[in-house]
Amino acid sequence: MKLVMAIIKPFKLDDVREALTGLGIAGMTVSEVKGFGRQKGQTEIYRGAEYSTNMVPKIKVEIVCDDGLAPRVVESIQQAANSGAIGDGKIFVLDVGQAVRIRTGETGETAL
Amino acid sequence: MKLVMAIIKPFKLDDVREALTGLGIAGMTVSEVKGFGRQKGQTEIYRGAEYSTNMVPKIKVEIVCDDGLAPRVVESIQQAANSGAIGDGKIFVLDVGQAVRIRTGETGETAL
Amino acid sequence: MKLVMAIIKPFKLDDVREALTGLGIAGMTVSEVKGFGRQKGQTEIYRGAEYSTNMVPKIKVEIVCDDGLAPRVVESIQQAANSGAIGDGKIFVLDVGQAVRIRTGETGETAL
Amino acid sequence: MTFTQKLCGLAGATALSIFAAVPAWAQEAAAAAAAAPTPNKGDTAWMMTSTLLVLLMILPGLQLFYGGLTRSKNMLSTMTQIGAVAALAMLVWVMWGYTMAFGDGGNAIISGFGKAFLAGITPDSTAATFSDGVVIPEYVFVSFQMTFAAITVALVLGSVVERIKFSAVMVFAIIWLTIVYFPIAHMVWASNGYFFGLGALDFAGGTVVHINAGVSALVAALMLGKRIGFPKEPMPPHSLTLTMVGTGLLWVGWFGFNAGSALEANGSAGLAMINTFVATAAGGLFWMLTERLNGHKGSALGFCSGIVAGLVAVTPAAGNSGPFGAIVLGAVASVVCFYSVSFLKPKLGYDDSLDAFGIHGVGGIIGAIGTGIVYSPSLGGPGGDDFQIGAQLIIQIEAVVATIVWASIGTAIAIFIAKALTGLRVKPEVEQEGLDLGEHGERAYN
Amino acid sequence: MTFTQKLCGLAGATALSIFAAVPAWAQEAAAAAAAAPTPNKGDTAWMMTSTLLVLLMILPGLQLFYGGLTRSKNMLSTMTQIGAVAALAMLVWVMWGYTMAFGDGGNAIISGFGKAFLAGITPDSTAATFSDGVVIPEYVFVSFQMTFAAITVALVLGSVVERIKFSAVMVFAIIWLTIVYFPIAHMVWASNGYFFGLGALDFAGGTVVHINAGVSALVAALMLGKRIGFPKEPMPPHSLTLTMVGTGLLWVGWFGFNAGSALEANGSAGLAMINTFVATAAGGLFWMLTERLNGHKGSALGFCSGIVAGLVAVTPAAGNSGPFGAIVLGAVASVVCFYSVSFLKPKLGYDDSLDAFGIHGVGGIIGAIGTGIVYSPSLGGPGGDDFQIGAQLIIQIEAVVATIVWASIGTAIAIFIAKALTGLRVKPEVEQEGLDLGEHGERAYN
Amino acid sequence: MTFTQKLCGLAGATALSIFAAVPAWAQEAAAAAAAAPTPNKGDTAWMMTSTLLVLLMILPGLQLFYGGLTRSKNMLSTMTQIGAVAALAMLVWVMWGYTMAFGDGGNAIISGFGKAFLAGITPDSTAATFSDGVVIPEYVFVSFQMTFAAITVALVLGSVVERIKFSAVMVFAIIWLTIVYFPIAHMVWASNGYFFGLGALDFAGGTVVHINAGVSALVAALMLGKRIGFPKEPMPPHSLTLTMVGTGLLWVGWFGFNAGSALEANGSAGLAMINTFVATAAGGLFWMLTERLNGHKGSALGFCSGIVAGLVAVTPAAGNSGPFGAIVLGAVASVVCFYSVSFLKPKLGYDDSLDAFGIHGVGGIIGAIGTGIVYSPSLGGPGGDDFQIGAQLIIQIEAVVATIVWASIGTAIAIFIAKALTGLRVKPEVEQEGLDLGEHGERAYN
Ligand SMILES: Nc1ncnc2c1ncn2[C@@H]1O[C@H](COP(=O)(O)OP(=O)(O)O)[C@@H](O)[C@H]1O
Ligand SMILES: Nc1ncnc2c1ncn2[C@@H]1O[C@H](COP(=O)(O)OP(=O)(O)O)[C@@H](O)[C@H]1O
Ligand SMILES: Nc1ncnc2c1ncn2[C@@H]1O[C@H](COP(=O)(O)OP(=O)(O)O)[C@@H](O)[C@H]1O
Repeated sequence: MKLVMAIIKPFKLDDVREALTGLGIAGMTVSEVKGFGRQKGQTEIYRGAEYSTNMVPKIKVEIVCDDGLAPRVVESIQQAANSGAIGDGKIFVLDVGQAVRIRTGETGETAL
Repeated sequence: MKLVMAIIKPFKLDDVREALTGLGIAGMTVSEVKGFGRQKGQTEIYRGAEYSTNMVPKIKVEIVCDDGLAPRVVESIQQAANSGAIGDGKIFVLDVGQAVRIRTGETGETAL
Repeated sequence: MKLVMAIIKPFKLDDVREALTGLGIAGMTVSEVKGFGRQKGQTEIYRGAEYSTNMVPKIKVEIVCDDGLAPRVVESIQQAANSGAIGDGKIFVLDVGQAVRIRTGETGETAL
Repeated sequence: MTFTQKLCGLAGATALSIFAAVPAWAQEAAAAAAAAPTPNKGDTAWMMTSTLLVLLMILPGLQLFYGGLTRSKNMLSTMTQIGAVAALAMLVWVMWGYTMAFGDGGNAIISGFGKAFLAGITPDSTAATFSDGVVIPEYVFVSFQMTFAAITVALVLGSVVERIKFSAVMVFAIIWLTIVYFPIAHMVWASNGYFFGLGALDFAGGTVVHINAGVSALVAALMLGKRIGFPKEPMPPHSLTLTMVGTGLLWVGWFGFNAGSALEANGSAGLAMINTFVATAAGGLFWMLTERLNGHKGSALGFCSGIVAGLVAVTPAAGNSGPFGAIVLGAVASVVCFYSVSFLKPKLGYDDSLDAFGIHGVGGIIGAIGTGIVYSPSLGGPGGDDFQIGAQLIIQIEAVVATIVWASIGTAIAIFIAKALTGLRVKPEVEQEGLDLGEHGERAYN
Repeated sequence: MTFTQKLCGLAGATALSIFAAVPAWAQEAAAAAAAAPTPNKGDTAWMMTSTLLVLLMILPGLQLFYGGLTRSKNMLSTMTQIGAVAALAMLVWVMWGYTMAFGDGGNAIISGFGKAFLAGITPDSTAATFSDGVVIPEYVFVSFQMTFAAITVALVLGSVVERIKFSAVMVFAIIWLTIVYFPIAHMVWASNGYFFGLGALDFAGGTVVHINAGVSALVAALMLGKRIGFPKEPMPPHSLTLTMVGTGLLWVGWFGFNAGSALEANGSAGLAMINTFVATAAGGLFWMLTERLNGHKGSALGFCSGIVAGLVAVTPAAGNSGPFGAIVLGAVASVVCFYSVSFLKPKLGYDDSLDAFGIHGVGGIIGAIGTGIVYSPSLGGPGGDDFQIGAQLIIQIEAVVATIVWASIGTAIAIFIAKALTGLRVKPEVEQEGLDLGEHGERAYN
Repeated sequence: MTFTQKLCGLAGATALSIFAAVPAWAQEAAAAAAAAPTPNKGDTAWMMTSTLLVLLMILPGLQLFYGGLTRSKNMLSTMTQIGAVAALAMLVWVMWGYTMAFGDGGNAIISGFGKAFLAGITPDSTAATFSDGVVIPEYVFVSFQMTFAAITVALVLGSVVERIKFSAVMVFAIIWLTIVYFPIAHMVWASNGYFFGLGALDFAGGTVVHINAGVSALVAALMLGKRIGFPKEPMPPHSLTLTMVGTGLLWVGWFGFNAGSALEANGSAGLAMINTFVATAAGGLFWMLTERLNGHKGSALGFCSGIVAGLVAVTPAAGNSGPFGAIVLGAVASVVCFYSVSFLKPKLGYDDSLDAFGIHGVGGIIGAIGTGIVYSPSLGGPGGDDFQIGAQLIIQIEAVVATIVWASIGTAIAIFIAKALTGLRVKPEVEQEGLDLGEHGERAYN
């Protein structure tokens, strides 16, 4: 199985979720993160103190899926999250050794 | 070493922590996430605008442990986090190549 | 490619970011987490109810880099995040199978 | 002469009257210095307190009520627009607002310009109240009425936040106050005002403030267009906690509005006070009840919305109703506003971000018309024995319709000018990322 | 006749007296129209201000004080329960509450029903104050006392939030107000009331409001049971910031309570004011000090708790003490409440979520009894030269014990009925996930 | 005798005068009982309201304004320091503060000690106002002035939060109030006070409160040193939302300050009221405008800062200016404060955490000096026809300089003692982790 971890722009979350549901992905886990990269944050000024925040709010989406589906998951995300602007984010793929569904104890791909 | 990543219901965190401490696990890292899966969120209505949130608050627990302990960690979590209801969550296991304790620079399993 | 995942003390984030920028790392993803480990949290008392929080606020930094750079990334973080006190945190290294830049669709190390 | 003709006549007369009023300037300033009775210090104390209560409604009351309902990325923008527009209204008020609404002379539509820049007013000047020979210091009256102008223009913003430019808000405010608010305030409250002459009942500003703000908000929202993603994307309130705090402050402050409009610390203020308690309480509970009857849970936002609907409805009726008339008015307004916000708005599809029209507009109309009913002594109201519901209702409806027409046209003009000068709406990227960063360079929460 | 016998007699008499009072209805309404002195506008201004200050204590004061202490998943539930119960109390008050407590006639336990639905009250009606010939508009008095009823029932909720159903709260409130609050208010404050006749000192409602609410809260919490996970699971306040804001608003608003209870804008109100400043200041600082003496850090929540303890304690003493008596009272109450909350509660193991009993109940008892001491002129109090501490103390204790017994029994009945009608407590899943989503379908923060 | 000599003489005289004043004790207490005119209830109502408005400025106003600007890890610490120092100031005030500032007798620097522990004051005692024969209850006057002392010492904390120990704050407050605040209050406001005698204009405390607090804050910040990481590490406000709420409450409450300082509910209070509206509105808008002119976005924090700058500047001028003089004053102060905070502070490099000096100090100086100008009848001010700007300006500047010198020296002493007794500054680890956990053992948000 693969863990597909995507860092995307927050307002793209809905599109990504829809794209993945279209693929038959039944679950995912989402968290709020801050990204540092080519895209720079806005400059904030508080009473003369200027902060060029180089941290930009992003959403991290994590999906575990079976090996065969992974390339399509990556592709769907890449298309759905693409706005063509700097800071659209990255997708990383990692190997997952085991998966367990807590409720039933099922393991492997049936646990997803 | 393995990274055991568990997505659980928030109110189960205490039980999971206790179970793991029982196993001799000395550390873990916890974050707040939102889960999308079979369990649907409640419908929220704000002045007629209805949102069926399909995101449910979850807790992600990450534990790095040596290979031998991993199955028992998975098992303990599966038991402690189980409430028998949909949405109890998942456990994923990934391989970890290296671990370092920042304070001392120790590496490998002694760093855990 | 490697995913270097470091759990550090919040006030060390700036130092770590600077150290990594020095290495030529162009991006990273940061999230707020809580850590459980040797370092115990402060005891909080609310009207006689005493909570020894064993969760301490930490920052998780995730960097994906090519295999060759990984050891130096680990080393830089270890040095920058080190304060010599308990609770300085851990660095874990995982294998990454694939990376994609959403904006361009580039893959592999050029995506980083 | 039909009603429509009268209205056109009125509207047409304005341009003229604005200039006609100017020459009177010098003479009137002189007249203002005439001998006057001494203010009662109890009245003065109460009117100063009332003035501050209305300020509390704006900052931080309305800022929190509205701000809590927006998304966190627009929180500061919402609060700053409200605060800045209120500040601007205050400056405009002392320059040409007060004299247009309450200066001496003038005609049925606006007053003379003799008190522009508060000319001739001193700490010893007084303003009349509703009782013969009872006066309050004019500076206090100026301040009290100033807060009404400030909150009304701030209320309008409820329909346009999360996408309108800060600069557009400033331009809009200056024009809207001048061509919409000041004339309507004059017509309703000045002794030579048009509606006042007709005998329209509006104790504390149901038409001037709420119908006016609500209708203007609707027109502004329609001209501005929907927020990106509306209604598909969920836009839940970022902090109902703060909305609830704002609701509480609005309720507390509203007594300045309603009981303050008695202009004296007397039994009439006491009547306005008890009505403002019970109509509002009924409003809050009936909204929750209506939610239940529609198969939903009674909600916190429902409670808050009902509170405001009740407050809006009782505003024109505050001193013009008995307590049980007020309860009925609050309950009815709450139920109708519930339907307007929950069913009418989705159906019509306009994007009134925070329901300024759905609550202030609709609630205001119900209150204004209902006042013509609950005033009746047979329903426990303070009307005289010769009071006739039918005749009064016609007057009330005339005032309502005229206000709607006037506000709509004036708002259209004001938005049009604001668009020409500022572009009106922020860029899509700014809307996406939030107006806090895009318009003000800050985040509400770090 | 022993004290216990008297109590039983009192309690028994209620059922009877409620009915006995009804026939008097018609005649009294007529009598209310009798000629009366004119209200002083300064008094009227101050009493209207005081009324609003008490409203500010509830919304948003108590909502924030209590809400900040709950977990975020129950924030809206807490705020909505407080708000809705206050609204309900207002409606009940104008229907049958005012007449039961302050209507004409009646007996030592309740008044007659002649003013049900505020019958006969007009803007010209007046209510007496403590000075001969000094009156205030009756609508203002009705409003002022209305806010007392509203806040008292809201205070009770402090012990039951995070698990009680919204519907149960509504049912409980109606019954509790009717059988507990209105009679006690009558007994303490009406000129023919039982405790009033005894000569019990209670300037602003130490017994009526605080002991009453505190004891009722304890009984309700015991009947309702503990929150799931209490006391094992940590339940830290989700926002002490908001609790601190609520504390500030409570303090500000409490002057309406205390200085307003003078019913006039005079020196007695001034005395109540300074006492409410210094007793409270002492309360806040002494709680922190006691924490230090117990080896802890002086805490923000400790400061807030001490502020409220000081306010509670000075309530019956506000106009019945000199400033230094008040300081001592505030300090003592704060220290005792600290121990009650930090040691007594864990020992007894009941789950009074927000310490309504530990602070209002305990602080109220200390205040009520302490008032019998600090009233003494030898301690700087305003008592006459013939004042005897011993005799007064006995009266004070009698009033306290009677209130405790009455409130306990009445609360038990009210909770019992609420349980029968609504089930009282939310399902475990709802409690787990939070009452905001489960009871109201919303989240406080998005 | 040069001005510097005079100042030294003044300072030197204090030590002496403190003791010299003591013997007068007994006689004065007796004199206080003399027959006095009856207070007008309207004045009393207004002064009680004003007192509460100033309390509202502190809790929760200043707590939120300051607290929102700190980082979340120091939120409770900031709020608790403000709250506790205010409470402490109240206790000190009734013990020896009131008598030092406003007791009978004494000299140009402090009053006699005859009213220590409020000796001789009863509900019937009265205090004089500015009008002959008009009095208010002395307890009300004591309370009103008490809130001024409380807020002034709380304002000073703005420059030292996020690093000063709670215990140090307590020690500092006691000493600072005694050697800095009480004498300056006496000199400015007591009829035998030094600046009062000179004819310095300070309607509501520009020197006593704002210059005093601002300068003391600067000295304290310099002695305490910078926060770890300042200015490299970004320290953005954790909740501008709360700062905005605090701003609103400060504005509302400030009317107690300014219009309350008329001591009567009259036209002069009305003038102070309108000035406090318009100067503030101008302040808020001009700060945003200046930001725009400097190439930045108009910001929410800028609006809030401008509001406070306007309020500070209009404080001494409230009843001493016409509305348009006030507008100019507010606008000028706002612009100058913008530069002081945005350019001067970074240049000089001191760490005034929340800009207590940059806004209260600088704005206060502009207000105090500007009052000497806008008082002129030629500019619409209430000065008599014989008013001479030049002469008045010299007096104003003398008062400003003297206040600066006095406050600086006194603060240095107070901080020095606080350091000796408590160590002054928290440990670096505590500063790193936040004072909420380190000093109070709590978190603001869970
Ligand atoms: N090497 C990296 N490791 C982990 N996360 C990264 C890395 N590089 C970028 N990111 C994440 O991806 C986001 C987008 O990257 P950025 O360089 O701004 O734009 P783009 O992906 O369009 O080139 C960053 O904000 C960060 O969260
Ligand atoms: N394929 C997946 N990848 C990542 N996280 C998942 C995946 N499927 C489920 N999850 C996480 O597990 C949680 C529980 O899953 P859900 O389908 O609701 O119930 P259950 O685990 O009982 O079948 C989800 O809320 C989500 O956070
Ligand atoms: N086995 C583990 N798996 C995942 N995270 C861990 C593990 N052990 C420690 N951590 C993380 O590292 C942080 C620091 O660990 P701790 O034991 O407190 O100190 P130190 O690293 O100095 O030995 C913890 O707060 C936790 O977030």
